[in-house]
Amino acid sequence: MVQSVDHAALLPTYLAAGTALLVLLVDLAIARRAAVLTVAVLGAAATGVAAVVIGRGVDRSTFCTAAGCSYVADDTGALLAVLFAGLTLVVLLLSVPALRSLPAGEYCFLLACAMTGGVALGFSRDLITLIVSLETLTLPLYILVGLRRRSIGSAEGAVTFFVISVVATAVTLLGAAFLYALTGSVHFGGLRAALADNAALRDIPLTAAAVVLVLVGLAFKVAAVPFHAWAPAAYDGAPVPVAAYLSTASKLGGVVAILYVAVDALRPWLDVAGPALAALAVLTMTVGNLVALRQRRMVRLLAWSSVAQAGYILAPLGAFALAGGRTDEALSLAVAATIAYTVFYVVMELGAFGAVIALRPGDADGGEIADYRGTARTHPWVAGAFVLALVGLAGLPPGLAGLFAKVVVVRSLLGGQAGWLAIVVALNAVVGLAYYVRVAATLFGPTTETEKRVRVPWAVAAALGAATAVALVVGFAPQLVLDAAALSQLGR
Amino acid sequence: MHPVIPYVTAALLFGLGVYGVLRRRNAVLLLMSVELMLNAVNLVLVTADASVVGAHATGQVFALFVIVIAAAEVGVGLALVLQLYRLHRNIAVDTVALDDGSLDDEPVGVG
Amino acid sequence: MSIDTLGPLLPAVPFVAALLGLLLPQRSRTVAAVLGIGGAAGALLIAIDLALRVDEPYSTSVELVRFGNLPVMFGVLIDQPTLLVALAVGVVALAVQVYSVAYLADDDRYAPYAAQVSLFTAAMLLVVVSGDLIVLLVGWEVMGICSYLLIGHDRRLPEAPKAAVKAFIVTRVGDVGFLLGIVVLGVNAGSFQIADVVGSPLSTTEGTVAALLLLAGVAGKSAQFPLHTWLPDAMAGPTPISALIHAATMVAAGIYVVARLYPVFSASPVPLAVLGVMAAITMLLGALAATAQDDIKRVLAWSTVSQLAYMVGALAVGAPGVALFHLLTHAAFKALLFLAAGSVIHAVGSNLMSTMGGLRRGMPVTFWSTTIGLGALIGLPPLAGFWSKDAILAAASEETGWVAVLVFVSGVVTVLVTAWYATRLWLRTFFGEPRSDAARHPHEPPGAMAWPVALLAVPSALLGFAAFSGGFETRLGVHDLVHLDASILVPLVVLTVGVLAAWLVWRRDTAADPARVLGPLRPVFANAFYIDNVQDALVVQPVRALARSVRRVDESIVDGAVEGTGDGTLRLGEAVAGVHRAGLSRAATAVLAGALLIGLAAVALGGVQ
Amino acid sequence: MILVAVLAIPAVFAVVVALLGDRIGRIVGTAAATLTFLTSLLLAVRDDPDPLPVGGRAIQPWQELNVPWVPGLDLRFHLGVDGISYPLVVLTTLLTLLCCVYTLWMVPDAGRGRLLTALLLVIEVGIVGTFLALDLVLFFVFFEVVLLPMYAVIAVWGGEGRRHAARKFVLYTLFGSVLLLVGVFTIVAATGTADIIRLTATSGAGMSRTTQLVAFVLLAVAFAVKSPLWPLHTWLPDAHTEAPTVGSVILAGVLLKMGTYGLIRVAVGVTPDGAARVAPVLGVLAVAAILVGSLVCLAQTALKRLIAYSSVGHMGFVLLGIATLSAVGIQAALIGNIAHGLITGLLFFLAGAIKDRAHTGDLTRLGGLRETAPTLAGILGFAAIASLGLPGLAGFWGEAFAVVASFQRGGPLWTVLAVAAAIGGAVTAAYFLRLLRKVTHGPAAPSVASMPRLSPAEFVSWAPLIVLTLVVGLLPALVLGMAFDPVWSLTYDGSLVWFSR
Amino acid sequence: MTTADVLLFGLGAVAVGAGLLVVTTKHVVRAGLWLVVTLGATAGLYLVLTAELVAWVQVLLYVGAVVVLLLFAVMLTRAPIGVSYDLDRPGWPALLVGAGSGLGLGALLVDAYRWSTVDLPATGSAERLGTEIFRSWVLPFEVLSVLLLAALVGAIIVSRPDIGERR
Repeated sequence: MVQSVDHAALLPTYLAAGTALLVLLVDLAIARRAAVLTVAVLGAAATGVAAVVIGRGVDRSTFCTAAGCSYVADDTGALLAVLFAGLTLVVLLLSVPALRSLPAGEYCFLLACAMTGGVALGFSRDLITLIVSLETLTLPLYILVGLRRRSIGSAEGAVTFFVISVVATAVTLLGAAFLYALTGSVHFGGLRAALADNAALRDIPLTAAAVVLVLVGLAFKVAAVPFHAWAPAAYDGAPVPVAAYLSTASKLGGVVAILYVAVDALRPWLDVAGPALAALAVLTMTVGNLVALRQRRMVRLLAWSSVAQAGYILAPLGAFALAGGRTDEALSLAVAATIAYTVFYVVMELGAFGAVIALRPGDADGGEIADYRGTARTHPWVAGAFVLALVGLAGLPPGLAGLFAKVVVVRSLLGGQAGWLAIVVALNAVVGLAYYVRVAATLFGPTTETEKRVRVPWAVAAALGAATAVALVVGFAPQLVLDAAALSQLGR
Repeated sequence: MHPVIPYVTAALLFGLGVYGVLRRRNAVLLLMSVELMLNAVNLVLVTADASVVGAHATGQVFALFVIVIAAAEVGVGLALVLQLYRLHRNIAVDTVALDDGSLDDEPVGVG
Repeated sequence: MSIDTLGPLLPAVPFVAALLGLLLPQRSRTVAAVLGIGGAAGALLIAIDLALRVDEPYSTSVELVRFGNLPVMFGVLIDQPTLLVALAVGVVALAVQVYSVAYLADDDRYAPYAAQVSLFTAAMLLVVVSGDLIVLLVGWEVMGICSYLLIGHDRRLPEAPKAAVKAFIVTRVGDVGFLLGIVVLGVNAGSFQIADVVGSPLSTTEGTVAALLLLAGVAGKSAQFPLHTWLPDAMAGPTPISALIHAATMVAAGIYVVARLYPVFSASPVPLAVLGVMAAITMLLGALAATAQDDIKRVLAWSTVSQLAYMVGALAVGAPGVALFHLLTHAAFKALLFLAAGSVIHAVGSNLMSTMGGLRRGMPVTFWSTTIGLGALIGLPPLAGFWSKDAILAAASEETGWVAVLVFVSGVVTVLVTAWYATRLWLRTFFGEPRSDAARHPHEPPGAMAWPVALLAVPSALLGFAAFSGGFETRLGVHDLVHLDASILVPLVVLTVGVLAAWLVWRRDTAADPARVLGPLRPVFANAFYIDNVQDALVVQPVRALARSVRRVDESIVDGAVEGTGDGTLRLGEAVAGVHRAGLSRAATAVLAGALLIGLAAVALGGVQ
Repeated sequence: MILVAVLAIPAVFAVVVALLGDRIGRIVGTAAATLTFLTSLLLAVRDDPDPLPVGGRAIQPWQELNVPWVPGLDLRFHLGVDGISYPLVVLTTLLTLLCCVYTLWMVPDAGRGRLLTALLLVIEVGIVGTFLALDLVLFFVFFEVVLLPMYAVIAVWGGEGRRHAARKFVLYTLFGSVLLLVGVFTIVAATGTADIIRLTATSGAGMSRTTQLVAFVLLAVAFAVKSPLWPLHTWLPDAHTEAPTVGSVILAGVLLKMGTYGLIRVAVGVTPDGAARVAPVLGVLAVAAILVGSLVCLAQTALKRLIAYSSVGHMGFVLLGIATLSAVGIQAALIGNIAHGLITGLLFFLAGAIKDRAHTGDLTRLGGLRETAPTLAGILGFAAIASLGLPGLAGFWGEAFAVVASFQRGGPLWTVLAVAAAIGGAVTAAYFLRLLRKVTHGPAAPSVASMPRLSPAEFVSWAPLIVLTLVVGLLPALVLGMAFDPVWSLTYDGSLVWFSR
Repeated sequence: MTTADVLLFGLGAVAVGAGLLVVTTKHVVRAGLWLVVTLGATAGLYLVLTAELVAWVQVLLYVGAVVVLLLFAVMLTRAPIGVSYDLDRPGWPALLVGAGSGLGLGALLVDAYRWSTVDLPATGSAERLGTEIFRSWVLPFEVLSVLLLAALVGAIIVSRPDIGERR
């Protein structure tokens, strides 16, 4: 029996994978940086456009069995595909200076592979596809992190990232295997049904262990404490655009995976996962912020800040899982808050990394924070964008996007009657501001030497401008993001 | 057939893998331990196929995919380990620093 | 102009003069003098006009502001005593303004000085006419600040700033009570209008509390024990200011307010008893302190303290009208004495009596004026002071109860002491051999200074006869001000004894200070029983120490907690960062151990459910 | 329309000024501030000149604007002005204007005057927005706007220890505002609306007593940090000491008022029941602030620090007034706010002028100012006297009637508080006179030997404050007349305490 | 106890025993060889559990490719052939966590399955598995091909620092 495949639904994934292959071919045929980059950028753009088109149409499902469908092209998936494609596009532009010393063709190819994984991830509705997609998103990044091949830091970062990732994958896989063993299903729908209907499973502690193992393994992806220690080393070792990708697209992937698994597949067991998620959220934001206070290197600081941000992202879900009345309404609120915060965060993080790239000469690494002293005088616009991104991450005006992001989270926490978690988030925001403001103040500090003004490549400027513009737009019209987040069918 | 036998075998293998990952300094040995863990996962999947009533061969499919993933990761991982060795002349994982970027020159104080 | 508008104009005229004066550049002396004198003269004219036209008490008011259910009205409540006091204020203020033109002839900060005197006058007039306690408080406090400014005016005296601060702070301490008293009355009555306050019934406790609280303010302003300490120090101000403060304004305000709110005080016995005791102590204290002073102005200052206590005594024995009578006569003769003392100081160039002597020949006008003033002070018939003091003693003797006895006895003793120190001042200043070069060639002051002195001698001498006019009695709201019976002999005898004693001591050695007979008591009196030092040790130093320790606590504990939180967070960050300064294997351990722990926890929790 | 203009003009011009050249930027900024000030005066025009009286706790804005912004967050762009907010709005626009004028001539050492002007305009947007917001979430957003520009003003143009002070300021006040955020959404979650008008009218119906209590405590802590209330005040002295003159003026003049205004409009307005239960604690702390503030001043040796601590004491009176929850007290708080804004603004201008000239703010090294700079000394004397609450000047009404309100509240606790507050008033006098004695009296110290004359900038920017201090002191109804009705209705015809019983 | 049980028990014991040696031996190369034994034993388990295809893939891919790769890596990093004492780190946490997870999972599994019995399904064929893959799991299969391609390209690019250098 040959199954009919809905190729239209698969279009974004096809385009993403096609981009990867095309990049490889173009690199073989032309071997020019510009050509490869153009193809990659166009491919990413095409993927995004296709995702928009698919998203606007009716929901399409394919690869369906009796247990459920593996691939559903609904609004959520389309939104995520657009995000992955957009992030890849911006990171490609940001990579222009870095590509002077990196193999451009392979670099773009790997990034396109990661994008393929991300796009597929957004549409996947079973554990196998999800894990395979997630691995496809992650594996190219090991290499990209290690791509500064003369740098020990790069190699160390790559090995750290790789080892922790493999271990975490093993943990996730074990959990998934147990879930399959217990329920006989890997589709989210099947899992949910089995977990909800089969009362016997409730009495087996193994089920709880399986649920936790899956989620814990995925928590590695978002760099939640205690699965976070790879992040600073990997971010700092990697070429800066790759760090940007790690902290945005890769983290988005982790969030999506956790959301899908927790909300869609393991919904009946969220009360078991709840305390774990809440504890992870608290630990993550606190440890991330505290360590970030003491950082000397720019990218490491951003890495730790992104650890802390992961805590805020996890908080609504943890709060929901904890709170008393777990109504569907509260869940969709929590999911929307998570997605909305992630979107706000991704935009601002991209802005911050974009500014770092713009302020550093050529393909240099992130450098020390002190190296940025006085850049407000030499590059007022870039510094302005940087400050906007930083205060956005801190959640204060004029970074309205960040402010609304915090508001979204706190609102969902209080709506879920998790006031204490809201207070923890609030206090963490104070600690967070301490280091964001330190960095911002450094930009305005006096220059120690008369530094030569680095020219900002147009691609980087465009990418940074786009990220900043988006941050401003969603800052003044956060409803756009909230509407998009509310489209999610998760938890309904 | 008592499924508990292969299941417990898998659990023990996974435990051994965990022990190895934590115990071994040598990156290659560490990778071997990871293989033990993944192997345990596969054993669970295959056993599940045999033990779950009315299952398709999904577990085996999953197991095949895991093997492929493991192979791909070992390939990439070894390449990275070799690169580290090339730069470092050493593949002891506990010499790979996690976070050395902390401030230590600035005095503690809110300012 | 209708009397409705004239009432508010009374304080308004000098106020406008003050405002304009403050805006003047420092060099414009003439304009400043015109403004100052004009303001005082305007106020005096309005007061005279009103005094002639107003027969019945009347009041006007407009709402200034409303706080919740409590309105604050700006308005005047004018009755006969009001106008008498206003007249006195006007006269003294005018005299002081005129006198100052000459006295401060070589002071480059005359302009602000004149404006401040105008403001002072305006404030006092506001206290006098105000029909609302809050507005009264405005005048009351503005007067305080003006006294502060004027006492601190003299830039050459190192003690001036300190004395100014002391004057304000001590009265301000009393004003805490005054404000609270007003609050008690106002909240009780639902209005701050004097008419409403006086008319609304108070429970005995509340009434007593309110009266005692107000008394604190009165004691501060009218320099009664134990808040009298600022007044002698206030002599650091220019002499005309001393005249102004001690005669018609400031110190009189306290007495006036008690008289105005008399129903509040007389409602229960406690406030009157407190008034009586306060009066007795202050009377003697002031008089005794005056015996040993060498500074001529300090003698007069202590005499003011003592004379004010007479007025308080009158209030204590239920004779507010008599108290106002003494207030008026005292205003006249004390203004005279201060201005005259100013002339003497002007001539000699020093405040100290030990540098004077034999001045009567060179300064006849001053001498005779001073003689009249001192006569009035000691109560020599028929000078003004005689009548008013006599009325007080008579009121005390007519009243029954221990308070009245106390007031009477201390009043009589004080007459003795007063006679003694007044004589001593008279003799030491104008008789005997000159004791300094300046004193050998004294000269009369310029006309602007001499004329006010001479003119003030008139009321000092004659104001007492007003007591014979029925109209005057009605205006003060009393009857039988004059008691020409045998009881007047007691003070007269005592007075004679005092004068003779001083004269006899002086005659033995005209160059020496008669105060020497005080023996070991002399330093005690000179230092006014060391009350200043006691206050310093009991209040000032503890407050300073408290302030220092509060500052320390605030900086090290309250702020320390804040800084500590910051530092602690950073240290915690450092510690947590330290945990991460390790090898890759620790990360792996963290992942797997974390997974294990969370798994165990979930299994345990899952088991519970 | 005018409501939007008051916010839009400074916001737009802040950006424009930042892009212009230095000198022209400052001029344009000052022009914008003038325009804003004039526009803000127009807020007094009422949309509905003769509204029907509405019973109960109604807020009746003179002008109102209500459009949705972010429905997903219950956030509406809801602005309105009434008798409680109008004086504060005008005070803000006035002080901003004066600071801009001052900056026109006097740029702090760090230079870049146009940026300073631009930041002042941004701060103005935040503060005015806070005073105008009638939506809880919008209020929070505006509340936050001020934070970073103020941080920048201190950190860039401040004195020696500016970075530490700026960090302390921003972190401490952020601590307050995040609690505000939690408090706001506690309310929104319980009631389903963020509309201050509706919440006030229903006295926060929908919240349980516990929720009201929790919400009020969160809001109160947030506002207490901003106000600041002892013992949450310690950011203030540092910030003031280090901030540039205009920064101190804005900080003391209007920024602190966001806290007290918030307490009145939001905390007391929306959670009256919680307020009634916490009020005694608030009252005790307010009086502690008065006493501690004034005692610390008595032992203080740095000029700007002393004025800063005096703010703690003065705001203590304001908070005491609010804590009484009565019409008398809240009116006292309102006029206390305005008076403190005028007087302390002036004091900081003066402190700045003295420090610029004498190059020291150490009281032990100053002295004899009236010998070398009589005008400056005279104005300093005026400001100090006004600040110590002399009747007849603006500062008196708030302080005296806070005492009245506390006494009126009755009971042993409030009576004791009234007495203690009055004593604090006496200590206030003591330290201000001590200040004057050290700075203006006595022989001229070497540091004040050569004092340049006052510049036109100084005259122009100080004169309005001096005049207003006097005018408000003589005619308090100017401020309170328009506030009477709103306060009366807010306190449920006189006192919320009666209401909650 | 059926034959299958005996086989499962025996092979499982071999796998675990060899696994223990993998993580404890002092010889790097021997660890690799013991890994072969474990993997082989597991393949045997798969066979018993009627998963021939998986078993053969395991033998081919794992034993054949992965282990060889690992041994190459051992040699390329110049690991000593004999006993080396610096292979391990002090390991209380390792022992605790390893034993905890192994025994803990074991306990959970024992608790879950007790001594339940199931009939082994009919011997599966590669054909059935193929059908399954190409009917239901085409998508992950294809994504996996992208993954493999990425791994291939990545491994090369990392191993050859000269590729893509600025020429």
